[in-house]
Amino acid sequence: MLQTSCPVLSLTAVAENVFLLVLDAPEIAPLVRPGQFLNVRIDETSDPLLRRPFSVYRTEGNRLELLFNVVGRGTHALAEKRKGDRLDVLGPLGVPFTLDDPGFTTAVLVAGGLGVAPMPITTRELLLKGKAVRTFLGARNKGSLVTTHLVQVEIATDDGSEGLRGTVVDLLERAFASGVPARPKIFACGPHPMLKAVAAFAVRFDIPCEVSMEGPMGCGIGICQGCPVELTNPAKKYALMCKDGPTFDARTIRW
Amino acid sequence: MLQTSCPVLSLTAVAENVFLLVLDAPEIAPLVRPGQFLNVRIDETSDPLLRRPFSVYRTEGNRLELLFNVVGRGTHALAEKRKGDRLDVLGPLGVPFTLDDPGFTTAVLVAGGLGVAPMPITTRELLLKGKAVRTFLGARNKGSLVTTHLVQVEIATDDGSEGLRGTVVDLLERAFASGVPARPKIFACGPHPMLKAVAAFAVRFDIPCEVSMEGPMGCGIGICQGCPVELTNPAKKYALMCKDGPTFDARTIRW
Amino acid sequence: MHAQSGGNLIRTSFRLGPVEFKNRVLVASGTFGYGDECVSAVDVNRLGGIVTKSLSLKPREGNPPPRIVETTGGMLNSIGLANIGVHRFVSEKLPFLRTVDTAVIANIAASTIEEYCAVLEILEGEEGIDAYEINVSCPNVREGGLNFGTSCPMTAEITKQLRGRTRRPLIIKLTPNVTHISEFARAVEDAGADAVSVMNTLIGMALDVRTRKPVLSTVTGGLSGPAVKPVALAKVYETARAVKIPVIGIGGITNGRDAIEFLLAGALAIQVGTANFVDPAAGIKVADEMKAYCAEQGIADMGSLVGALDARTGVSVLDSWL
Amino acid sequence: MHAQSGGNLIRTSFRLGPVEFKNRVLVASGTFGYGDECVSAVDVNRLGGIVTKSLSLKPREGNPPPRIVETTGGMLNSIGLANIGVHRFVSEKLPFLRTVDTAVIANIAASTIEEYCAVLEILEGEEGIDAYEINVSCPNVREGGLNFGTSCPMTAEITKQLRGRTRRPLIIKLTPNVTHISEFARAVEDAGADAVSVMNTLIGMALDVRTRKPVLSTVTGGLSGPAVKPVALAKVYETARAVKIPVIGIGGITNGRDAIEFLLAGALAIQVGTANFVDPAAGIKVADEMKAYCAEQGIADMGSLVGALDARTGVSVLDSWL
Ligand SMILES: Cc1cc2nc3c(=O)[nH]c(=O)nc-3n(C[C@H](O)[C@H](O)[C@H](O)COP(=O)(O)OP(=O)(O)OC[C@H]3O[C@@H](n4cnc5c(N)ncnc54)[C@H](O)[C@@H]3O)c2cc1C
Ligand SMILES: Cc1cc2nc3c(=O)[nH]c(=O)nc-3n(C[C@H](O)[C@H](O)[C@H](O)COP(=O)(O)OP(=O)(O)OC[C@H]3O[C@@H](n4cnc5c(N)ncnc54)[C@H](O)[C@@H]3O)c2cc1C
Ligand SMILES: Cc1cc2nc3c(=O)[nH]c(=O)nc-3n(C[C@H](O)[C@H](O)[C@H](O)COP(=O)(O)O)c2cc1C
Ligand SMILES: Cc1cc2nc3c(=O)[nH]c(=O)nc-3n(C[C@H](O)[C@H](O)[C@H](O)COP(=O)(O)O)c2cc1C
Ligand code: FES
Ligand code: FES
Repeated sequence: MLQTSCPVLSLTAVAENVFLLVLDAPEIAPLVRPGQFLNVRIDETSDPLLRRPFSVYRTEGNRLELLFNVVGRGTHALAEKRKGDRLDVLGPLGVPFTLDDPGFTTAVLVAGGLGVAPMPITTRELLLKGKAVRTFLGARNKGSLVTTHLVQVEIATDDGSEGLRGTVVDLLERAFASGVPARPKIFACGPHPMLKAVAAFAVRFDIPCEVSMEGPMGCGIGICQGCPVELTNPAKKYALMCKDGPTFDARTIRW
Repeated sequence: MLQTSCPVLSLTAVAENVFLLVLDAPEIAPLVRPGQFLNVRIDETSDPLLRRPFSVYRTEGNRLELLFNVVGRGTHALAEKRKGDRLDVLGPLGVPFTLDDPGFTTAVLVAGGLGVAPMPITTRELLLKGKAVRTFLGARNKGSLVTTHLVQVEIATDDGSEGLRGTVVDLLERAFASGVPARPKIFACGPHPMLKAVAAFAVRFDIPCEVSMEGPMGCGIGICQGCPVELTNPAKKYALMCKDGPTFDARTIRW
Repeated sequence: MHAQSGGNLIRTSFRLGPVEFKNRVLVASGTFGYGDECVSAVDVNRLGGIVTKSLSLKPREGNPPPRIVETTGGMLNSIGLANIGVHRFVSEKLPFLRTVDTAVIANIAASTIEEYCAVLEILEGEEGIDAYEINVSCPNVREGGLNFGTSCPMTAEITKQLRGRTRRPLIIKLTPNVTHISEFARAVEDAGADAVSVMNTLIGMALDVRTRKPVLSTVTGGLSGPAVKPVALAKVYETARAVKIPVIGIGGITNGRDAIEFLLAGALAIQVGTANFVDPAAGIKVADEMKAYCAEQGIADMGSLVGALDARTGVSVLDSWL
Repeated sequence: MHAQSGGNLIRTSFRLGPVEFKNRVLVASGTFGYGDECVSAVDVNRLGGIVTKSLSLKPREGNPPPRIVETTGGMLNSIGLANIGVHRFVSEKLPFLRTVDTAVIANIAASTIEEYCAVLEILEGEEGIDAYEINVSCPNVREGGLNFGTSCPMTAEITKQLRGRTRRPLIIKLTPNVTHISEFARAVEDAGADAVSVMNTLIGMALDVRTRKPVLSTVTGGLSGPAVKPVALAKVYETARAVKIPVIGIGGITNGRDAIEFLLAGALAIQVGTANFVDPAAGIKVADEMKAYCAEQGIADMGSLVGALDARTGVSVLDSWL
């Protein structure tokens, strides 16, 4: 984990309310593994006080890319940044997705909303490892979709403005109904109810599944105990989302 | 008193650490009288929480100009504003300088540091009223001087890099030693110790003197009682800087 | 009073004894003067009520400057109850307040119980006052300056004495600087109060490291503003569960969401304080945003939100291991 | 320890009984784990000391999520004292802590007096612990969950029992949620404490207006961060004037200026808490900025600042009319 001040290289709107932030981060970028996140200090004031966590979207050399949604005051202020502004970044943080696992040949990426954020960096790594990749995206509507740097993309939207009208789990059901990929493993990221549904789906099909979880964080580095995730393990009730996650084997989570 | 949201027309550095902020304020600008101030909300966050008061530097049609020094987090954030950003402004506030007073023919403007801020709008009004104007400016050094829109300017700097080496009161002493202007009245603005010295000077020469005071404000509009100025009046111990001032007859103040 | 919002009629009004308030947003004592200062910028008739600056028997000059200092997300004040005194209030301010179409609550401060009574009795003789709010966060000169409000018996005694002298609604404004605010609320309920206001300011302090002096002339002062909101909410919640009389919530409210939080925690109505300094129209905006929230949530009577907190866990305030 | 700063040698160290602290900045309990988590990002040897997460006799899982929520200028937490328990602390964390060149203070939490004693006795058998800090903001299971720290006799009794069991410096960490914190400080001073830490978190609450539920699973939680700094300073000031034992100042400290304010108000040393979450190196930055302040002001011994507040007015905390 490093702490560095990173200049903004660019900030662009890529979809409805979705921004791509590119930072120059020569120390951090090369270290990032797919599924890891950054904890970003929005500005020097005390409002907002705490850092905000964001998955890494992509890296390229020294470039560190984040994709974010404007939901509250932190992301609102982040969307006001301009080229040359500097951001204090902690990272890379957390446990990456387990992509090395020889037990699978097809990675099934499942993302709901901004859960798409960690998928491009994950896709690149999977392809480098010679895995097949299929991508299932769910979004509110066509305007909020971000499909770049992904492969084999299938889409579901709540309003049917693009792809299937329904949830990404409906999409998954349909796809698997017409044929389960060879030795699959699911990597999912999105809102909690979606992850829960994907986890249940994976159990039903007996497919290994890793999820990347979201929730409030205090520190992002394991010192505040503020981010418990409830486990099924009777001996250990909680894991820390920031340190033991954000990626977890879906079966270890009490949904 | 009005409350309006004013777009920034421009923000320019005009001296060391000194910025000129021009707002588009069609409702407020035409109402401003020399010596009045505005109470500006820096941004929508709670840090800083309170508004910041600034004298009006100049108006021109709908243009409202402020001159400010970066001293803390509020003015720091203000200096980051860009064209098109909007500021929530309360104004015009406070009691203006009494320029109508038939008892004087020469206005002696005395400003220390950013005390120069209300002088251009005051100068214009005085000239329109057919008064003679002499201006005495004190500053730390040449780099921090702002002399535009003023007339008959004499200068003192702490380090002697421009004009007299010394304080603006030294300058005043010298000027008056070589001849007191005809029927003068002093209008002074600057740090408290300087105003105190100017007030003493005015008493010594028996010249009418109005001062524009500075200090912490809560509301700027007379509802918090947070800005007392101690008076010599035995019947009324305090006046409110924001409502009864910021301009006061120097003899009414307990220095 | 019914307000049209998003196509729905939303009931915003409430009653306290005989008094009907048109909405649940009052402006807090000491943060809106006597109601006449903001007239040009704010339509006071759109407020639920105006609580006056604390009135004392004699005019009070207040404390020497500096009286205020900004802190992170809040401010400290030591105004020293600067006010024009009850007599000038009656002659100079009340005539205007009688003309406004909103409830007027006279806030009373004093340094002896007799003085509290004297101020109230003067106001009793006047029309145009809908209720009293009693500021007990005042030093008791008889007890070496010890704050009335931190002594439960004293607070109850003030209430009892004033109760015997008025039939107008009597609201006791409690200080948060005590271990169990609910004990004080119960004591004033027993002594006949019609409601409690929760809360006054927290004791705080700021120093100037350059001069090594306290920033405020009185060394400590009262902390208010968004920074204190979580404390105020917890105090309202504690109080509302302890008494049957209504609680008026105060502390750091700046928007409609904040206000709804207080209602859910058990407040019948709320007061907007420091936010008025940031925006003189804050009270009206809060009222509008509360209505918008109700419209959005399909709530027809805002009163249904009072105490409607869904405390899913059984854990109580005191069980929680902080 | 002398630090070179701006060409001057500045004495930053201080002693508490037998223990020498290299500077006046400690990291607060619960905000720096067990000292090993931040190692890669922070040189802990540059801190004056590390206060561990509160240790209980048995491991504690902590409260259900959500455990934290941001508030204006601060945060609420209800971690529930999640910790690995004193035994695993001794076997897994203490070996590392023995290798660091900074003071180690073990913070103890418990739900009975016996448990406080048991944890302390286990730690007494171990090298590498320089002092104890006792977290009395814990529910007392024997008294229906009433907080130990809000009962003066209980707080004194804990102190007395622990004092009889150790010669290491014993620091009692007081809760601010009481009317007069100085009474508690005097009581623990009389019971043999070597110092008091002021303060733990303020009780606060936040609600989600969409779900109408408390944000925290425990309904209320502890407020910390810059928002509480003015309250903490006032509590430190009140305490330092009431007792002779040293006061360690805690609450909202984020920079050197804040820390100096606490020293001037009477704190011998300070702890940095929530600021560590914003910047894991906050403690070190605070220490550096304190030195820079001393260099600028020509102060050779930082200790000369302790209590060096120039309270120009004679007005005391209680005289001030808020
Ligand atoms: C490991 C991790 C990775 C993340 N990656 C991304 C990402 O790549 N892109 C992205 O846009 N967002 C991501 N998030 C979510 C992001 O951190 C939140 O959207 C952000 O913190 C909201 O900040 P705010 O100040 O704008 O909102 P706030 O004003 O703090 O809150 C606004 C709303 O968002 C909710 N919220 C706040 N924090 C979170 C959170 N951490 N998770 C979920 N909801 C929250 C609040 O409950 C509230 O309803 C991630 C979160 C985690 C924990
Ligand atoms: C009626 C009036 C008119 C003013 N006109 C101008 C003007 O035209 N141009 C200009 O640059 N400034 C003017 N000021 C001062 C200006 O308001 C302050 O510089 C500003 O509020 C500081 O905000 P900040 O957040 O940057 O500083 P803060 O972080 O709040 O404080 C930084 C430092 O400035 C001091 N300070 C804070 N507020 C004031 C204040 N109101 N007066 C004096 N010192 C203060 C603090 O004590 C501290 O030492 C005026 C003040 C008043 C009362
Ligand atoms: C400048 C100022 C003056 C105040 N004066 C009084 C007063 O005279 N009487 C009183 O009962 N409360 C007074 N208060 C307390 C407020 O009414 C309110 O209880 C407190 O500020 C908390 O609310 P807030 O956070 O919304 O400001 C004052 C508060 C401020 C900030
Ligand atoms: C997330 C969190 C966990 C905490 N855990 C403990 C604890 O275990 N024991 C304790 O004595 N204090 C604990 N505290 C209180 C802090 O040590 C400190 O007293 C308080 O946060 C005020 O300081 P601050 O404003 O600098 O954070 C905790 C605080 C926070 C924010
Ligand atoms: S966010 Fe602090 S421990 Fe996970
Ligand atoms: S600043 Fe509020 S009364 Fe003057």
